Amino acid sequence: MNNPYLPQKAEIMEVIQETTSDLDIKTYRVKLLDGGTISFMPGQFIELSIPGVGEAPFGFASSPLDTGYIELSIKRVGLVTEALHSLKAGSKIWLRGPFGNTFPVKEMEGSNILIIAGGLGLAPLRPLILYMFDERNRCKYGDVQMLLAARSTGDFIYRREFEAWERIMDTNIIKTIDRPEEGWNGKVGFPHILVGEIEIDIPNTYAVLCGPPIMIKSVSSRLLEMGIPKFKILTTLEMRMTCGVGKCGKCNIGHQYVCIDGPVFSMAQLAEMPAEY
Amino acid sequence: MAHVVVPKNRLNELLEGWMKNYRVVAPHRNGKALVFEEVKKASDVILNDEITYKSPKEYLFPQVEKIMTFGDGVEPESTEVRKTIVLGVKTCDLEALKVMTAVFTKGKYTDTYFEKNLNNTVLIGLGCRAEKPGCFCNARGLNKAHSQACDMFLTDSGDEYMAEILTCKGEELLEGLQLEEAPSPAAIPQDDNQAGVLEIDGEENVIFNKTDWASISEKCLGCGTCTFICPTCHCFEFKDTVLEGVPVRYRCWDSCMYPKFTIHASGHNPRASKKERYRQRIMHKYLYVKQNFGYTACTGCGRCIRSCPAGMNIKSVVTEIMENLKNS
Amino acid sequence: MMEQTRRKMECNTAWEPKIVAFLCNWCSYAGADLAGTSRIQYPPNIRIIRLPCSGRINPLYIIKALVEGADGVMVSGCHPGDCHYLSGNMYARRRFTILKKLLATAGMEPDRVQFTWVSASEGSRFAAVVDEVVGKVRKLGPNRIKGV
Amino acid sequence: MNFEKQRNEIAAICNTLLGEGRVKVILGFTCGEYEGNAIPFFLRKREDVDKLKWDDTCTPNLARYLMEKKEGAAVIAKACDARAIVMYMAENQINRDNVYIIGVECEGMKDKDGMPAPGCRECRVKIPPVFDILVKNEETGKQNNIATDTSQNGEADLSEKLKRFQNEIKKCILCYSCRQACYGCYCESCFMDRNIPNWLSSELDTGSKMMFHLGRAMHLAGRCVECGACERVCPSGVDIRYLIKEITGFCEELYGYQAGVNANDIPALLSFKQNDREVGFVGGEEDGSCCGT
Repeated sequence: MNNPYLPQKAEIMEVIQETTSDLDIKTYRVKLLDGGTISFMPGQFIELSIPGVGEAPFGFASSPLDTGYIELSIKRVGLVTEALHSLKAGSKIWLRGPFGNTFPVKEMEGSNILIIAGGLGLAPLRPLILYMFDERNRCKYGDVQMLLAARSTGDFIYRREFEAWERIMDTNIIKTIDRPEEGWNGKVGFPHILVGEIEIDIPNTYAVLCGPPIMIKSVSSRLLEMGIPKFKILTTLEMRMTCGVGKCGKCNIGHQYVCIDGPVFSMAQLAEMPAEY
Repeated sequence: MAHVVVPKNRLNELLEGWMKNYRVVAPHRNGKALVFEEVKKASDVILNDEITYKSPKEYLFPQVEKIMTFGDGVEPESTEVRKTIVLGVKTCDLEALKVMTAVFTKGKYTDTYFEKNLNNTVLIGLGCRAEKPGCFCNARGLNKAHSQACDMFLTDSGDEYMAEILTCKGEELLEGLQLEEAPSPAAIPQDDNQAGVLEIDGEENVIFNKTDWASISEKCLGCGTCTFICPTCHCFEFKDTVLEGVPVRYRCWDSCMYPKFTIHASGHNPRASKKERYRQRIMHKYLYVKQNFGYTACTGCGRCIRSCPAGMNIKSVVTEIMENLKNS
Repeated sequence: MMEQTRRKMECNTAWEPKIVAFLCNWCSYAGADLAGTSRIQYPPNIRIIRLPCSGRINPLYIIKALVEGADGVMVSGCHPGDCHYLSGNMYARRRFTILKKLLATAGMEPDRVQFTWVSASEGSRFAAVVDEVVGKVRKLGPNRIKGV
Repeated sequence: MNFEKQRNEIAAICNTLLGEGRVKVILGFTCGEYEGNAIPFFLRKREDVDKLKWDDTCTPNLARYLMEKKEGAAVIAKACDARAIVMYMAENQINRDNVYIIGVECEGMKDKDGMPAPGCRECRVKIPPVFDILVKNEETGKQNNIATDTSQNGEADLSEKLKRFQNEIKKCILCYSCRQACYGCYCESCFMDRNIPNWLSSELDTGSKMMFHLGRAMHLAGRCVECGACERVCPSGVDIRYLIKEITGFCEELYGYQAGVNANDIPALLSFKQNDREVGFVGGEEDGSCCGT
């Protein structure tokens, strides 16, 4: 029997500083030391350990099609992330996973995609974006529109990639920040308001959103008002997932465990679950 | 399988034989309290109708268990596989272990640590005669006189125990003892007064939203005693530490009654007050486990009722919930 | 693992006490500094942790050090009346007195925990105190509060 | 006994309080469903006044619930509950004007076996030190008797003390029920629950239990009102109260502070005197009886 709690040793290949603001977010590119690969699909997460410190769950942030490495974008916020942020390229960490369900990439084929992300919420959606933008897959999806929000210009993650993403055909990126800033030529304002300005082919669109709980709540109710059906609004939830395998009893919402039944849920599913997240 | 007769005056001989090859865990008097502990002398074993204040779950799911050591690679802690006999387990605890076994071994993933402990444990059940104050296994529909969720089940019949051998592990224990076989009883021992089955029968969302959890949990002190002594509570947390320079990971019991149980690193807590935490405890026991594994995770052992410092009573809480549901 | 360590300790005839010293920044740490710059010899068994004030030394630090296996703990601050923050050491004095009583009630040898006052000018006193503390702890042998 | 008489008096007071709308809730006792023991009760309606219970099983310390109900509450307070309230006032946790205290003179409660409950065995204070109205016990009419406890273990030698401590620790299952039931453990986040810094011992079992009990005892030094809740609620029968009792007694001896008597006294460890004794300090005074070598 496989022991689901045993992690594998991995090495940090590269550390990329994402933000220039006080929100300290770094992207870690890591690979398994034994040469093995971690194959995953968009939406899944992994448990990262730092020996003697602890373990915490993180969503994948890299393309599932890049098999040589994985990337994780991590904000410095707690015990494990604090320790992680002091590590440099060449340091060893431990990984176990992947865990959880995935975005329904097959069902989403043929539809337009609306991505709405707030701050670090873009990280768990990046695998989906990169998956769709892969040349083998791009033709399977319709227009890709993105509404990317951050508190300020310095808070955007993956800024370096936006230009390349915009060049991909039928792709449109709208960037917004909370307050006006000098030299900013994008939008200013919150996503639940701006989403109304986007031209959406309602019957033919999947909306995928991730961000702070308040953003998920406000944007999803706006999208429902606009007429997007519940089952086509997808989000990914965060919980304190200790074990990742549905045993430890911490991440349940009703009888569903975010670690095995989630983290990706549609608004149709969430509407039937107790509101405890 | 077979039934044999174990005369009570041969019990000590049996126990001493087992102690040579097994760690024998049995009810034992420690001060005033009766607890499941490793016993070294046959005379220390107390087989009576009392219920231990803690359940024997800690021998399958220890309160603190080292699960791995970090070195060049990660080594799973090879917990010395000690063959263990847990003797004198009452029906409520056996049924509870059934629930725990389902949680840990069913589904996509298997908890290998629990499984290993389970495989190395021989469970010997013991029939229970009377409900103690606080007990409500009858109301939960259990037959306290008999259970097959073990390797061997003992029924006290005066000068002897009737032993029902249920598995090979149980059979092994009696090998070469030349015990008299007994004819299979015509009927399994029955409880005379089985009442209806106390369940929460309703839709998850309705119970969640329509119950006045704030007033139900008002008295609760949030101490977590109920979860620690409960035979079905199985939530845990990993704790990492450095022992003698070596990083190790432990698995420790955790309790849904603690505020830190669900707190995120960001400070957001989905179950921030005791109302939510108490709701989780009741709903987890009576609804969530039932939906996921088919068992209600409460066997009516009454431990939480007897030990609660604030006099919370899960039986009346469940009854109250059902009455509210009927009236609304 | 614990058992092994103990055996290691017992076999090792050259057991040396490990003592954690919590020193206030303004007097005792400066006193230790002076002892150093004046080349006054004192036993190397102490590991110094500097804190702003003896009033900032949480009794939990001391308990934790002992539970984690320190053989002794030494705490030193400014002399009463000389506290940089006026009264930090006065509160600390009551706390430490009570803590010492608590540890004794729990069965811990009182000599493992030593409190004292050393000023910035008392380099030689610092060395003498360390000498005394190390001597007392050495006499007691390894810390066995956990019974291992 | 005149429990019945006291109960009727309490009920009449509650009736008036609720009738006049002076309080929203009264913290009292009612009959538990298990073995008829008294359990906490939140009385809100006049028609429920009959459910109030007052007898020798009313052991729970109700002061603890005041931390959740800081306004518009009345509390039926035995001496120990009232002493806890005094400490809440001394520590600026509650405002005296927002709580109505129905003091009840108490002769001590019984445990499940009919023996004096923990805390009651050596109780020195029968009359609540603070109250708005007092329900007397006419049969005895005793005065508060500030006699010193004789059951101290100062004579036992160190190894016996260590053994006793280790024995108690062995029984502990770290469920924290003592902490949760204690009036004095009201920290928003207990040191044991913190991640940063992590106070758990690297040796999780015995070490962490020692950390918890010694740390908690230290936090209660000079604050314990001897209600016995910690010992009473422990499912494993751990008695760690003797540690707290010892240092609380020591606080009284050294600093003349008795917890839960006068809300205007500053708790022992929150104040100091220039000439405080330095018992057991290097170069300080040696105290042969308790701290010396």
